[in-house]
Amino acid sequence: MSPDQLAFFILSFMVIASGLMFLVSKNIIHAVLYFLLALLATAGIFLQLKAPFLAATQILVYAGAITVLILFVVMLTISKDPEVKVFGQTGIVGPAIAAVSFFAIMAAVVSRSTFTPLPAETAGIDQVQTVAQLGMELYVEYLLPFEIAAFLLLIALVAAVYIALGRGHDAT
Amino acid sequence: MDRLVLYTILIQLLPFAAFTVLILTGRKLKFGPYLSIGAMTLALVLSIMIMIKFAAGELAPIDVSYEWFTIPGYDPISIGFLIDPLSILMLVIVTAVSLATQVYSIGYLKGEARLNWFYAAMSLFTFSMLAFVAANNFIQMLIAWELVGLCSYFLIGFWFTRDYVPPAASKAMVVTRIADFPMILGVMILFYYVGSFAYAPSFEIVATLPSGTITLIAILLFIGAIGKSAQFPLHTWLPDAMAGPSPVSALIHAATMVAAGVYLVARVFPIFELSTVAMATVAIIGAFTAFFAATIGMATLDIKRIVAYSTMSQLGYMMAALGVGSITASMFHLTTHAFFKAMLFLAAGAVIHALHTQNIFDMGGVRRRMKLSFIAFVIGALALAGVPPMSGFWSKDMILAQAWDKQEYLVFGLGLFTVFITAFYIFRLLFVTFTGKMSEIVEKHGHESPPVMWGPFMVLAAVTILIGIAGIPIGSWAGLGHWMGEFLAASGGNIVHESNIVVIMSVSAALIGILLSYLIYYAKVFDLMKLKSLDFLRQGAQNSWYIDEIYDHTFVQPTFSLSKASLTADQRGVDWAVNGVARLVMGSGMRIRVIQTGYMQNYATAMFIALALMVLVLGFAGVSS
Amino acid sequence: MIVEMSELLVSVGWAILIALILCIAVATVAGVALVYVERKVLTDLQIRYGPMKVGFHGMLQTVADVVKLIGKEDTVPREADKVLFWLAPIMVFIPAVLAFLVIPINSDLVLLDWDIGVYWIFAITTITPVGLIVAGWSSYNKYSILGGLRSAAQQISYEVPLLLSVLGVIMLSSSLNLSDIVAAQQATLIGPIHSWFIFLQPLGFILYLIAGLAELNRTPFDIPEAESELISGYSTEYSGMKFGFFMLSEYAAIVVIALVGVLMFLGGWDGPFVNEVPLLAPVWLLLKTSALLYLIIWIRGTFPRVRIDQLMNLGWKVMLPLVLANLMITGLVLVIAPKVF
Amino acid sequence: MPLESYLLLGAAVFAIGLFGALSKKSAILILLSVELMLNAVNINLIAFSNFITPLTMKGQIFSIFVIVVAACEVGLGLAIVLMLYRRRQTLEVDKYNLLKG
Repeated sequence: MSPDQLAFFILSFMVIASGLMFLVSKNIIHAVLYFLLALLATAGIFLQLKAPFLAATQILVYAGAITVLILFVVMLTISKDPEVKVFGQTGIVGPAIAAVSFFAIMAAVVSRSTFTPLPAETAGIDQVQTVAQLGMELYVEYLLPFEIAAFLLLIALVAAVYIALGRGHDAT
Repeated sequence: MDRLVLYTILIQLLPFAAFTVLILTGRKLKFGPYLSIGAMTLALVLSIMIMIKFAAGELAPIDVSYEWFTIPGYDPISIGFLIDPLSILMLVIVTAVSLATQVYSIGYLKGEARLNWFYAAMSLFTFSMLAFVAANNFIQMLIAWELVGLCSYFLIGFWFTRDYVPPAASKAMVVTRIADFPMILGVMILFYYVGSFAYAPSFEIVATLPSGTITLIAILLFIGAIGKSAQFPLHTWLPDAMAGPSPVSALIHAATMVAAGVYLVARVFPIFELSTVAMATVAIIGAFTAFFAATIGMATLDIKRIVAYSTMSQLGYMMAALGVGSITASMFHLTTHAFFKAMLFLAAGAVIHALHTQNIFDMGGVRRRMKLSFIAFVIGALALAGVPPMSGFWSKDMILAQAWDKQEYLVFGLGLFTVFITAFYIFRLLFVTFTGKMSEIVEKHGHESPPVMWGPFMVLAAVTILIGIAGIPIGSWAGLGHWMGEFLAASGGNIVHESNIVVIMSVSAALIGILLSYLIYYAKVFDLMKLKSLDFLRQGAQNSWYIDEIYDHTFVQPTFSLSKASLTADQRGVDWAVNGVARLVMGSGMRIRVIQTGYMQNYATAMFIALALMVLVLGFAGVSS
Repeated sequence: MIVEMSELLVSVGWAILIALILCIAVATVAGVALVYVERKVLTDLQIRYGPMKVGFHGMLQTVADVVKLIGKEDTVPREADKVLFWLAPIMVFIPAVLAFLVIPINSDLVLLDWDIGVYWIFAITTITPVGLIVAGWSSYNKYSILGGLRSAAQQISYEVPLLLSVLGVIMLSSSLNLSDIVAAQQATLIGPIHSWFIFLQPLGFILYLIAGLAELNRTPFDIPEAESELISGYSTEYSGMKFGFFMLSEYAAIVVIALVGVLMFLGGWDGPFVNEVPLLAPVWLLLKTSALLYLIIWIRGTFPRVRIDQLMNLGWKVMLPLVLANLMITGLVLVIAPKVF
Repeated sequence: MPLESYLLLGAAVFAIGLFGALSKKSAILILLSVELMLNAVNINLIAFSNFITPLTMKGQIFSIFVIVVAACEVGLGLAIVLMLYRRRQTLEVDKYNLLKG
């Protein structure tokens, strides 16, 4: 067993375990923190996949921004009676069937597929990619999508502010 | 483009332009009728110009085609014009009669709200008729043919608020449609063998076909002509079509549209010529219709219907003339008849317009109040009866001479007898209506119509007297030429050999008929009503020999019974099944409705499970294949 | 298999453990030292002595304080979410510790020579607000919740200008690695003046300092902890070593901000004779950092606290436009400069 | 580790997220479940990036865009959640069944 494998097992165990805990925990704050833990472990997976920039981004965006934002909203909307049922009226059987069958199908597909690197890129297998390379790729090859994504963010920002302000209708 | 073609297109487009403007402007256009009349005048002038040039020999017949679309393996379908003496003659007749009736209508339909629509339909009809006449292929001809029928429907139904009008209009449409179907079938068979719709190649290739096929095609085409020209046994719509305004009757149901059948047979005469059976059929049907309609005319009471039956009768003559092989005689009679019959209708219309009744026995002594109408009617009656020197005499005489010459004695005999009957019934009409004591209605309402009405029919009266010259058989009889025969020579017209015996026989038959009518209805020497033994004949004739009733019993009633049975089956069976299905769907819907819980999560769950199932199924399918 | 695995765990675990212990040690030492320094500087500014009893001039005072904190009773509110109450200090402490992973001491000595260097520091420190919110929430105390939310809001707001203010430096050095950034400042600009990025990015440095202060919840931006309003904010209910962890991580974070400021703007270990005597490098770094820390403490001693609305307005309406302008100008110059020179 | 194990991990995380999105009661947690699913996508993308296109790192580029979209989604989603809470004083999706047939 190599360190690589060990790290993968520990991290994926963390991801899945905290994911499951996220599903079952009764306390919404706990659920959010399990979610955060799952994402941080995922960041570890990214590190293992030689994507440190994305690992850092994962932490920055999910931990630094999204989780804090969600905690804010949870604090703002926390319900007066703490008796919160975890699962809705849909129950868990249907969703369980859906989720398990999805996983089974994916597992079947993955086990039947073979993956090989693109012929032109086999040379890069053992090479460590740098942030600079990623930056060049992003700002040269994918400049237009990048600009569009930036514009999308701007629109989302404005829209979120507008909706949250609740102007024009029953703002309480 | 040839100037002749240009003129022909112009003649057709003028009424069409009038129609377009009128239909687009609706009721707002104040001078709508004058627009239509103006267009028609121009068309008439152009037509006469062409005719004169043709007669003078400055122009030659022309047959042009402009490609429309192509069907692989066949000749291109084209828009084309066949301009020869036959079509030019028809162009003149159509435009002239149309102009006369349109002018007349200004007075006749004064104050009608939908006057512009009337003129639009008249213009469209004229355009369709001209297009029909000028066509050089069957497709164009069929389109125009149906358009003509459609306009007839519009115009008969002009007063559609009167309850007897819509059935009459529908009847005209339906009966002619029945005839059209075999005709289209004929055209299709012809196309199957020929591979082209154009007239000229068709005539060439038909000659090579077996005689049975030719006969079939000819008979099928002739059935169409029977319907349009109101020949026995598909004549029943024409008397009912008198429900339309009188100018419509004059233009469509006397002069032009009903002549379309005759024109069609004349146009495709090369096909008929190849089949003796077809020719005999045409001759017999024509002669019989002439006789048959005339017998009904003797007993009918309605002034317009009498004239309508006379129209049928005269159309029978034209058909018979074709059947015995003379385009000249047929077309000559068509020409003269168009003018004198249009005039008769217009004059009768003037009487009706004044008196608001159509029963001749309600009238009497109209002569004293409506002198001009009387004069016109006398001229028309003489022409119809075939008394020299009216045009009707010359043309009818030409037909009889042709039959005599071809030794078709059955046709000749029926024709000669019909001359007698015709003279009798038209003078019966004349005497009963215009002479004798004035009835109350005439006292009260009788007045001469305005100039805009009597002008047209007086002009037509003049033409009626003069037009006979065109066919005077001067060559053999008085030392001059057969103008009509020579003019139509380019279209297959022949020169009919006259014989003095025929003239003497026909004139005497006509005079005997007039004399008899005079004795009974003017001098009142004896009362026909007292002859009880003739009652069944009178009853039969007055009821059009029960043809409508026969049709009613053989076709209409069984159809109704079948329809009722179908209705029952539909309501009890099909509706039950359909409603049952609907109820089943609704019931199951009410039960299934509950799965629409309104929770997005439920829907999403169902979606994903379904997706998984689909993938599974597809996966197995993919593995097995 | 299990033996193999355990062996591996031991070997890998040791490496991680050593790194972590080193970080924790550095953070703890730095934190403890800074607390003492701050007290001394503040007392100096206020013209008094401050701690003098324990050790020379009270040098061991904070050590003694730590020992005291460890020994104190660890109270937990009855209604508190006990697990989270326990977890929150760690959640705040770990990011501060992990930030030290990528900070170089000289051109070769760094725990993790990583090409995302400075980005890692900013990424990992964003976990801190989560810890603060959790601390506030788990205390079951309305002041704590408000304090936690306020500090989180403040940190999130100022993270944007903070990150953007260092982007100018990153553009100039075209690297995220702190060693590379320091190396980029070695070039001579004019005569003896090295191209420290404080000369090239003066606005960037000022904005970095202001945003950093706000990020650290330091005076004049210490609203979340404002004793007079919120009774120390999120840490009200904390006592003993849990409180110690909050204090420790706070001061460790100050050290991190100062270190990064030095490395990015003030030439890092660059200084006279550093090339001749390599051992001087950490010394220069320490000196510069100390100077910056002194500045931060000095500010605390002299500036009054701002209001929360002033804070937010400053962040979004003044800082953000300024950093964006700075960034645009830097970009423009970078595009144009190669053509000019 | 082979690529397949990362793909399986991605599938597992996606399944967890899917289960959460389909079954959870709180609107916020449903939103988080969707984020988990996006995260699973990112795992796959980066794994592919590492194994299939190690030089051009296309998967990483794509996952950057996924993160952008996820951030947008959370921002808007939370704004909507706030608005819903203001209107109905609850975030339990069981109370939002206006689509009921």
